[in-house]
Amino acid sequence: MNLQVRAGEMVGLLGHNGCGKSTFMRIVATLLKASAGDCFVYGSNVKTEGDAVRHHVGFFSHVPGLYDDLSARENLAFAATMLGFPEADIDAALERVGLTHVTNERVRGFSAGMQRRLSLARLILQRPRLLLLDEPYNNLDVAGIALMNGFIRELNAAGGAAVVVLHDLVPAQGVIDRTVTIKEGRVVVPTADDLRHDGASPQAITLPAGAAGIS
Amino acid sequence: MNLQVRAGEMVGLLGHNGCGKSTFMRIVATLLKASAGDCFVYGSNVKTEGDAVRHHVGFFSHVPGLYDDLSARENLAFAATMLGFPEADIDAALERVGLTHVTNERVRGFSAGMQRRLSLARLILQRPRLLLLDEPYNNLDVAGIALMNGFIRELNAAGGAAVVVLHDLVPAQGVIDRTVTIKEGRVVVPTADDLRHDGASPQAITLPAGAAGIS
Amino acid sequence: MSPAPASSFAPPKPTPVWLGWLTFAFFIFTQIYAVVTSPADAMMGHLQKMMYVHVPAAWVTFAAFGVVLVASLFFLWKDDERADLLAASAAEVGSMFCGLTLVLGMLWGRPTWGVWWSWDARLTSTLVLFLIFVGYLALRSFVEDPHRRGQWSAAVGILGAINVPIVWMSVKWWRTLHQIQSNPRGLSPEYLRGLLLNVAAFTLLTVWFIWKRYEAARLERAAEHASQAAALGGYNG
Amino acid sequence: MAFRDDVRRIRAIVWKDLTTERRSKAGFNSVASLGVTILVLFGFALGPDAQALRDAAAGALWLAVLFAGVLAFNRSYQVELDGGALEALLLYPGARWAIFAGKLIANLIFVTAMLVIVVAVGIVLFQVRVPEQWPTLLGIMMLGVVGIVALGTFYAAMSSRSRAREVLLPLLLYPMLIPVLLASMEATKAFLNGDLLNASGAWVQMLSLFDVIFLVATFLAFEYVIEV
Amino acid sequence: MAFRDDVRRIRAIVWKDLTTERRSKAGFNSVASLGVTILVLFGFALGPDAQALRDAAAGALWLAVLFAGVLAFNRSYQVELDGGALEALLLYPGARWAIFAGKLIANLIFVTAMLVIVVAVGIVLFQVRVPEQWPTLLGIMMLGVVGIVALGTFYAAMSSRSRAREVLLPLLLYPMLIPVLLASMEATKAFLNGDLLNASGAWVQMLSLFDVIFLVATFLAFEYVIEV
Ligand code: HEM
Ligand SMILES: Nc1ncnc2c1ncn2[C@@H]1O[C@H](COP(=O)(O)OP(=O)(O)OP(=O)(O)O)[C@@H](O)[C@H]1O
Ligand SMILES: Nc1ncnc2c1ncn2[C@@H]1O[C@H](COP(=O)(O)OP(=O)(O)OP(=O)(O)O)[C@@H](O)[C@H]1O
Ligand SMILES: [Mg+2]
Ligand SMILES: [Mg+2]
Repeated sequence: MNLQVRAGEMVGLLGHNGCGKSTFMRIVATLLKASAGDCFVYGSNVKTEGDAVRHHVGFFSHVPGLYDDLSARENLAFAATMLGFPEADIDAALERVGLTHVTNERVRGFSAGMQRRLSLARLILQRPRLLLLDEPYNNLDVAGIALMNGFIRELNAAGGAAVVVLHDLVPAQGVIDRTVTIKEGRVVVPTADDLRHDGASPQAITLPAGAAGIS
Repeated sequence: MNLQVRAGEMVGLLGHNGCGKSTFMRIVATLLKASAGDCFVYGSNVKTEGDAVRHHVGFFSHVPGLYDDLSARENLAFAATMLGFPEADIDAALERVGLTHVTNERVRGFSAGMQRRLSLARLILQRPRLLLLDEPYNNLDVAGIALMNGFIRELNAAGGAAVVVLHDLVPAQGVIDRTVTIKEGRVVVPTADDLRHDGASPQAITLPAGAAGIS
Repeated sequence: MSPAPASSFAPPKPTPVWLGWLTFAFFIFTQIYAVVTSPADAMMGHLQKMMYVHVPAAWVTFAAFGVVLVASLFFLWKDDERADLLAASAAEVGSMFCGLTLVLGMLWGRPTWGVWWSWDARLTSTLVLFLIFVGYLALRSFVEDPHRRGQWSAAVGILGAINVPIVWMSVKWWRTLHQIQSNPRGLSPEYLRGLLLNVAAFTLLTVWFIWKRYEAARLERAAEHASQAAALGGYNG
Repeated sequence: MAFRDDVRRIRAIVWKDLTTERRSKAGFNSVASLGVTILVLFGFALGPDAQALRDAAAGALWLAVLFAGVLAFNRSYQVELDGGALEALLLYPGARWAIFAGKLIANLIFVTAMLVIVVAVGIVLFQVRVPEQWPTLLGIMMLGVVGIVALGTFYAAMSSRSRAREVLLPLLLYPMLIPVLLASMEATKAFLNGDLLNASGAWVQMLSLFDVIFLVATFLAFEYVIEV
Repeated sequence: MAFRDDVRRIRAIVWKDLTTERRSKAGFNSVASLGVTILVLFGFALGPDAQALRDAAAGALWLAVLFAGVLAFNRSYQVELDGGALEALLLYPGARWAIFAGKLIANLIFVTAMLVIVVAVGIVLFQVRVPEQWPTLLGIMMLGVVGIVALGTFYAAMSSRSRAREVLLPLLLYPMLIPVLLASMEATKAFLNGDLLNASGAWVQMLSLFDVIFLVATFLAFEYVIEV
């Protein structure tokens, strides 16, 4: 499975249920080890240089990854400390995702969409260079989708790359540069331009440093 | 909050994140007790006649409601016994949702979309007269969405009613008769025809038997 | 369909079964030989003959858990799945022999000490060792992901193997009812010959069991790999 | 008619619970091993004195069964909570007490099997002399098991849906079970000391009484704790 | 520099763990109450004989701390698993041992607080004479707590992420902890009997040895068990 993403490029990842999209994202995020093949993020191998990769990657998964018993603000403050970023931006991030009215409320009572928004706020704090979004529009209302798209465009403008898992292209219109489809464990290329196919060893590909390369 | 759904009618329920859509659905499904207001399903009060209501209602929630250690087939067999339906239809249901290749595999390894499909198969077995779908298109690929819509249309033709929580109307095109929006705890009516507003007591409404009434 | 991920997981060629029968025959022979040649003990009488099963069983237990230790360390170091499977096989066989040691020891203890069990250091530490590896096997069965399973059980296996020297030394560190290690030279030759032969037979048996389990485990893993690949391959598998 | 349906449902739940338990490899094996491990811990805590061990044997046996059993009770609802299966279970039409009956029976089978193993090991480890009428003893022990399982299954239904269920269940259950435990321990102890049903008779009566109370109360109250 | 970052991360994790523990209504309170309840159960199991109680006091205290502590260890990762927080935690850059250190410290604080309560109650319930040098006794007990918490926090990292974590954690932990428990019990017992560090000396040495082994081994191995 070969896929190369350039800096500043937003790639949509399609594929039918159970084809391995989430698994793929988790491998790139260093949360799973691929049994074969290599994957490089800005020149670092996800298998062996996990820590370097984690400096670049922001992952928005199926699950919110929040602490139910901390408030929205405390959750972000914890994330900021762990990421090594100043806590100053927290209120701005909360405002941006429209959660100021529940800043000090515990996440336990949040609805599915509110939790997704808070996860988004964490990504906003982090401003990763490679964004991995797994069905990011689930549970988000129209305003939420607009927020998400705004954030993606912003990162894009700053030269970040993104891979977005999607089933429905409509909400992502205007932010996705191109789409690829996973089929039977391979990338099927709708637009063949950007991809180097490596017939001999389809599981391994090395990419130039400076780009987010995923093979 | 007033909402009345007629037999054979499919209503889409919209509303921003956290406005109470899931809560509303769980109340109708007898999984939560409303603190105020009444709700009738085919003439039975959800608060006091839970068992009667449960005979009519099929609920497709955010979570799949499956046993990870049973196979797809065993899950459906259990559901069939509990529902009091013959087990004969199981294979047909599995085939319909495209899971024949994993009939005897444990649900534990299923992807998000495959689990949603299996939940759908359970609804297909049940053929409820009132269908409650909470963001049913989440995790489903294009084929899965088509399956879901086909099932809704079929129930519709058989005179069943449905309430569908949605954020995105596109996948539901052609199956939803009308939409209502929840805003600040009230139903905002896009097309006022079908709704009886009861200004004096906005939380209580009694509906004619024979229809799926939800107030 | 993606190609089979790790070619190292072509299932191994099965070892011929007659090797197993040979091992087993040797074991029967050494048992009979030892029982026939050794005279009745002055104190224990013919009960002494329990030694020919109890003591070798205990020793191969230690050896098997030693294999667990080495294979686990190797797995963490080289990340070679085969080492994990070897550790698992050795742990299974070791637990079996540990259980055998316990049961045989209890059967022996009843007539000689008058009790099935006593809370002395050798007996209890052996029981604890057994329980630790029961936990190890339970851990393996509760974890689905193979890589994770390998790393976790390696950690547990290494920590568990710490207890082998404790069992060994327990008779020295604490005063116990149980026999302390005897010097081979202190044992009269007619007992020693039978014992050593049986130790050899038990060792062969252990190697055979571990190897068979290992082969089976590799077949299981190859199947797991195949089904994983099929799952990632999608509907048409 | 409706009753036949309920019986079918109960059977389905028992089958489902025991199957998932069996499938979740080593589910039973590990709970039983844990029971044995706890017995060993008690042995260490009580020290090597044989008489002290024998005196405490009845108490240790019952506590080991209880501590390991609590895990089984929690597991039996955990299965329902993973992936929201409980929600689906509650949505099926039919009487809710059938759900309780199914879980109760499955847990009874489970805990009885564990009790047999724990008692067998305990007899060896604690150097207990097996009395002649051991079938009667097993019968008495079953009375204790019924009490523990009835209350355990019931409280697990509540605690499983709260956070911190691992803490909440024993916290609710242990104090409530003290009469049952005490009666079981005393009856067992009297019996092991060769009392031949004289001193243990009163305890057995007390045990039966508690069993009946607990069964009736939990069946009546289950509807309320499981709902909503 | 990097080390300073790690210290900051450790502090954040300790704060977060203790805060969620405090917030999750009655987290600490219920675990401590459970410890006391278990003590009471032991009291019943051992019967009313005062001397028997006193002899078994040290063992009962440690088992109560252990049985209640295990719940705390599992909870400390459960918090991470609800809603996939562990995934997020693992995605933060920085050394993974900092995560272990944070959880270890939080658990140490938690279990120590519980120990104090359990011991205080136990002294009353088991009619133990408090020795003059009780601060030394507390010090010895802390050694025991370190061993229990190090291994418990470590194994909980695994078991909490497997199915059947409630069963797996004690099954792995109890047998491995037996040397630590035995040493703690014996040292405590010797001390309570007014031994004044003579007989308990060897046990304290053994305890310290095990603490060091466990701490080193778990810190080294944590990277492997948390990864993936
Ligand atoms: C459950 C009860 C018992 C257990 C768990 C047990 C365990 C062990 C173990 C682990 C060893 C191997 C370690 C070593 O060689 O030092 C061993 C060796 C031995 N055991 Fe046992 N044992 C038990 C009962 C007995 C009894 C009842 C006897 C005889 C009266 C006995 C006699 C021996 C002898 C003679 C050795 C060989 C020691 C040597 O020469 O090195 N054991 N036992
Ligand atoms: N367990 C709970 N305890 C307290 N309040 C809750 C709980 N669950 C939800 N709420 C509150 O109820 C409100 C409605 O939540 P609900 O999940 O119904 O929203 P929703 O409309 O489904 O949103 P979404 O589109 O994000 O799924 C939210 O504001 C939330 O704060
Ligand atoms: N824990 C697991 N153990 C074994 N197999 C798994 C596991 N999780 C997923 N799989 C398998 O991996 C395949 C890919 O799953 P994945 O979740 O990546 O699919 P997906 O493309 O994200 O699907 P969806 O669109 O439904 O979310 C599935 O076929 C599934 O059977
Ligand atoms: Mg997915
Ligand atoms: Mg919702």
